[in-house]
Amino acid sequence: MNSLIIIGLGVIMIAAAIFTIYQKSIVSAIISAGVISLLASVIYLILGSPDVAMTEASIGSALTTVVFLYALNRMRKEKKDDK
Amino acid sequence: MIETLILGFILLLIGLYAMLSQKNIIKIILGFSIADTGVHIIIVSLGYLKGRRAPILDSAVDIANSVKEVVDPIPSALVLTAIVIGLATTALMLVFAAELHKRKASFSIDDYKELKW
Amino acid sequence: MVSLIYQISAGLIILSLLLTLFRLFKGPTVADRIVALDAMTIISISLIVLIAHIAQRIIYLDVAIVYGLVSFIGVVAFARYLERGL
Amino acid sequence: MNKAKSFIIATILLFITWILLSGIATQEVIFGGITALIISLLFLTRLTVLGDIKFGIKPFIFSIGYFFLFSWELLKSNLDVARRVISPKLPINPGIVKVKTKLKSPLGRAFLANSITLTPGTLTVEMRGEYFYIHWIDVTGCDINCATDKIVAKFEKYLEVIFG
Amino acid sequence: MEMIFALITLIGALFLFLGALGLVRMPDVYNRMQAGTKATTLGTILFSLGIGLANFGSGWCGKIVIIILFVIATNPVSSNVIARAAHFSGIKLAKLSLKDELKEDDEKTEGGTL
Amino acid sequence: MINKLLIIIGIIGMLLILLPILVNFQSPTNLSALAEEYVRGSVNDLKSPNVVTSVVVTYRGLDTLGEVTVLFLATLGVGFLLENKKNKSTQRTVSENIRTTSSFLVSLIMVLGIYIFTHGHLSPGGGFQGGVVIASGFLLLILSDLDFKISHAILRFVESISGLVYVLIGLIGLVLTIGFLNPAILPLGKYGDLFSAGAIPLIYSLIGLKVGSELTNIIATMGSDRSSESVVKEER
Repeated sequence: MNSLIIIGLGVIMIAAAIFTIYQKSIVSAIISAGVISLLASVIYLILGSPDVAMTEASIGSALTTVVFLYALNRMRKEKKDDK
Repeated sequence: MIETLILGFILLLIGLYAMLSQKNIIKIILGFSIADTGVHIIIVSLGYLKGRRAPILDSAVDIANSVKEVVDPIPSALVLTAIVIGLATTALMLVFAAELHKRKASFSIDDYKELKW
Repeated sequence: MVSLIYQISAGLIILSLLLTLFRLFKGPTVADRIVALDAMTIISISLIVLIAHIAQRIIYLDVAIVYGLVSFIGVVAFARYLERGL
Repeated sequence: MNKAKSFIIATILLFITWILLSGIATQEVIFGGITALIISLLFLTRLTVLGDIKFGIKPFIFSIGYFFLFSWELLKSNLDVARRVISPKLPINPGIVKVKTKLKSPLGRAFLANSITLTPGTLTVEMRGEYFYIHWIDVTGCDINCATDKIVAKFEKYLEVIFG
Repeated sequence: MEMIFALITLIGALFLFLGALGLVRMPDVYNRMQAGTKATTLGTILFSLGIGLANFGSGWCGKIVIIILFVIATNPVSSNVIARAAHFSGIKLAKLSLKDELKEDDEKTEGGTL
Repeated sequence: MINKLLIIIGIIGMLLILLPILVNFQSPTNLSALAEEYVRGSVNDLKSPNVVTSVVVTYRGLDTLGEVTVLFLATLGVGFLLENKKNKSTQRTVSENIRTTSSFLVSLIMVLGIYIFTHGHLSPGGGFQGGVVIASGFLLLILSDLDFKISHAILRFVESISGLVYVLIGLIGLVLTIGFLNPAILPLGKYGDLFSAGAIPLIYSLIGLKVGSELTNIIATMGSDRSSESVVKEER
């Protein structure tokens, strides 16, 4: 059963990674990069290290994406000021 | 486990390819974070032992025989801190990107060729 | 028999993750993708609970709690970015 | 007064959460819980929110009734979603309608909005003063009063007694 | 007895699948949100409930209760926030929609948004 | 063209480096001698059920101190590089629903964070995870409340005090027992209790406070160009 879950999640993660590279819109790329780290935490859980899973869940899903969004937000505001 | 090892390698290669081929700075940083995740998966799956359980010895685990029951705790401990450091370095890189964007109002790495700023 | 039912549940969950991933790829607007991400986190919580049951460890449930609460904050941040309120 | 009441309710709720998280209630867990509460209660910024809850016999009975109504509506809404999703023709005619509410307390309004989101075919989009804007999957072409009757009234009856 | 709990879990997984299917089939973002929020909420509740009952006692129930309460509290809020942001950022309703009173009111009061 | 060729060569080179690990990989059947020592020591000498925690806090404690220092330097870099000009910006008001919900949810998140780093030796989690959860709580406050301001002075105070006490506990271990950061300076207690495993809960709580305040600092710095006075709220 575990290898079934791992193969399913692995396919999803690789697809999301390729989507991240070839997506034109940056926000969509950030969303699919968030999917990668969300599912990575489930894989850590199957591999028997819940500590790492908890770290990846809390950091990958919220803080990393938020840091990216804040940086994008700053750049967006500058663009608006120039106009 | 061999499946997760292959998954980690593929993620690492995809991240590396993104870092080398993309022109957009944000995309490069995203590629870095994907490669980071790949490396972490590789390290954790090298410490996995088949049929064993998480290294937290509560009532669900036979404590007297714990050496035969749990997976390797050392890779977990290494990856744990590496993830937090990864967040801090990502934030630092993004701040650099924001500062670069302030100079030339461009995301493309091709516009920054002067090697000084 | 019981374990077969759990395997079917795991298969259904993986299938629904694939469907939400399809919406995440196709979604014409950013809001569609955020909705897909939200659904994906909720579905993964169930997957974590199932893994905890298979491994018979209570401690895995802590991960599910943190996962749920923190991913909620991520979704809120995306929405605030979308409505220019960040 | 309101603030003190809210503080007491928050303390009790958070303490129950702590005990549920720890799993056991030994002496030192309780001691640690009190320390954690003192730190975390500093972050309750708008303390008056929880003070809207009323106590007494009638609100207690009504909250039990609300629980059963909510569970029933949740089940019904899922069957509704299942029916719509499975049927090959997608029988929907959606739209955003405006409804009116009498509730004043912030907690009651939040409960109302979330209950509306989880009931058959409706989704709260925006709350502005006494009007709620609701995305309805099955607009039947009636005006604001009949939409209010159909969507809001059943919950409002209970929430008005519980939260005021 | 274990059979019944496993069946509850299976029904939960079925609802999760229906929610994902609705996410794919519905025509615009608001309808997708409706299917996604409701079905995944009840699906997660039933799923966790089934597994919590299968391991009754021994500390599982407290944590399962906390998970269920968190899901009920946060899921509608997040979908409300996304719906508001989507409407504000100008995503139109699907073609077959009948009316949009929020947009009418916005145009009446302000004449264009931010 | 030459660019693409170089990229392909780089990828293939990486693949060639990695391939031997993959081909020669065989799943190990036993723990290494070091890991066995850690697992036994965690049960017998430290009385801490979570082996990962005892590796992070005690056996590799010096490394953890270094990691926290790196985090501190990154925070310093973020604060140093971002200049905050106070530009006037228009901002959307927060939805009423999330404002009401988050006012209670924030203290729930704080309780969860404190649970995670005080139970670091009993269940998964610990200082790093708890600190991140606490920073997420502050993030929710920032997102849901436009008037909320974080005092950077308090953050700096908490951060430096917890760092100082952390190093001090390590030095006390050097004086009283045999090693730096040895948790045996406090009584070890009964296996599986909340107050057991010597100084491990105390050290992990300090790490949690330090990491939490540092990450909150990063978030607050990156989001702080919505300046306090000049925000024009869009009332509608």
